[in-house]
Amino acid sequence: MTEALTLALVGLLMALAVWTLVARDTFAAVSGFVPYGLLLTLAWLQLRAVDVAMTEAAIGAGLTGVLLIAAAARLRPTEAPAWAERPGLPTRVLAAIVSAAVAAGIGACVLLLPDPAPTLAPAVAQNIASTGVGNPITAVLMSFRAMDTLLEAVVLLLGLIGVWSLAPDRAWGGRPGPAPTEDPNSILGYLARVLPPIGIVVGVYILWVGADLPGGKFQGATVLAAMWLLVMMAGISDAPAVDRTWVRLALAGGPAVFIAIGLLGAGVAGAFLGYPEGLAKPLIVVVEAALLPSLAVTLALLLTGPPRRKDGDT
Amino acid sequence: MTEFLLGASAFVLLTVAAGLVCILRGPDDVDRMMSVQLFGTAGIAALLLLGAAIGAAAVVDLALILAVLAAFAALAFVKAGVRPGADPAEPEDRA
Amino acid sequence: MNTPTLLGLCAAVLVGLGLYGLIVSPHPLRKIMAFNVMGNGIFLVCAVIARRGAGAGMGGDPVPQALLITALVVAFAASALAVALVLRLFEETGSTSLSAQAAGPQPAAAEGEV
Amino acid sequence: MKGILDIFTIVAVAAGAFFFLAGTVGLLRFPDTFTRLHALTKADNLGLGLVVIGLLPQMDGVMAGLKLILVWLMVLLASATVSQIIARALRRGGPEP
Repeated sequence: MTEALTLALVGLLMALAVWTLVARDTFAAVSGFVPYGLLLTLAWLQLRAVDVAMTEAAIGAGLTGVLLIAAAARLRPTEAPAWAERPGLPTRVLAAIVSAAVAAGIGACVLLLPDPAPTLAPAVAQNIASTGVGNPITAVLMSFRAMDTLLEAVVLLLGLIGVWSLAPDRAWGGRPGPAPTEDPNSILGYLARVLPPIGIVVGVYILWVGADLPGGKFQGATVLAAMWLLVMMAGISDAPAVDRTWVRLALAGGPAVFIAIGLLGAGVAGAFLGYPEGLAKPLIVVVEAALLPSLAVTLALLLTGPPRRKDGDT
Repeated sequence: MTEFLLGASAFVLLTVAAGLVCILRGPDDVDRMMSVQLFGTAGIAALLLLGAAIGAAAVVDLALILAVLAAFAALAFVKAGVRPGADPAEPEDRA
Repeated sequence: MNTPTLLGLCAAVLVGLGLYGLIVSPHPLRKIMAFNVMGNGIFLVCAVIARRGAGAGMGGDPVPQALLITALVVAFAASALAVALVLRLFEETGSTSLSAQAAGPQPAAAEGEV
Repeated sequence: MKGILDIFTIVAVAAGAFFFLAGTVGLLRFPDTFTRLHALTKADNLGLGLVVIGLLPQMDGVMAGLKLILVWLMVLLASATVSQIIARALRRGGPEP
């Protein structure tokens, strides 16, 4: 039965991937992309990667869909001219041959993977006690490979700076997105008042259980970001101007705490991002708690895009 | 029991996905959106069934994330100006 | 054929499909979507490798799984940046054409500020 | 006891799966968007609800069961809101309710 479910997943994943590529209307293609993310979530679960499934559920099925939907709506007038530029048949055939060759190469690699598979699971199991956390993924993210996680937080921040730097001069330092037009007392406003309290509890809970069970700061932060976006979509609160001090502090706070604790480790434990004996768990909790709001604000502002208006603009 | 839960998961997934694939081709954006919404619910059901079958207790938390975000994509569609019968050449300026 | 192998082969096909779409799609937004499909395929290969490394009471090797989480988040940030670039190109020129000589119709709705 | 609970799970989950089938058939066969909306909410409310009720005996612990019910309630909230918004968008042009 497990194979039947996998086969169903594989078939549907391929069908939706083809659909997102061949659909003539970009909106139609994007409507395929949201369920595609949900199918991937199931695929991660089938591969017993529950933490990854949670991240995919929050980001792939949630935020990416919203990002693409909004962009597709803005870019609708450009679709017809783009279709006219479709490459000719020889290019397409050549591209198909190259792509098929690449796919065949990867497929061959998958079939020829070494047996028994190399694994670091026993090494993680041996050393996890030193971190004090129970979830091996969190132990890897926050202790064994903490540098990757720090760099990732910084990359997100750099991505946001990249997005902001696309602002027109006139709107520099202003508020992202169009001014809210939605009536705050509509049905959407109702949802945006009822759901966020629950969503915030869920987000913090996901961070909290992440110490011992699947979950963690990225998944929790994405849920929090989505709740904030919902409030903005409903017109209850406007997006903040990006030059506000609290925005800057919220963005930089998490990575700054992470780096500070890393430097502390360099002094006390003899290695950058090393944790002193016995203090690993509390320090990991502090870093995760500091990263949660920073990641949430970064993800939400990445989605709202570059500043487009100053206060006082019409 | 495990076999039944896996079978039920595959059944729910395939049923709703078959509908999805049919409707994605259709001309109307609203129908596409409703089909995506239905698939979101069915995906949560399939996920819960699969999680119960493989004994992954954390799948409830995973479903919780999906449930919190369940309305998100559909709301983005409406905000982006998907209107029934709206002329695609006239995009709403509210993306 | 077992579940990891099946999903691994699916991943290979997804990479191929994504690559094809990336080359052939003329619209930059579709290229971003194709790139995401390709990225998902690569992530899926990593997850298959992680699953094969199951042991020590874990369902998969936790190191590649942890790196996959960072990969997913970074892929989202990259997509957001790419989408912002395309939207800015559209506001600036009224077209999203990537070819040098093409000049799309002037936009009616775009608020281009030069 | 275990056997009775397992039978309960099988019956409830099968009924839930049936409602998902019904929702899909409705979405494909009903003539206009309002009736299709009607089909959609059957699957959301009853399909997922029955699956959740069926899985309750399989959960370990009261907490997991409560979270499972919370999942259903939040999907209900989401689908109710989305249905309202779709219906209002459809009515646009006519008098606003």
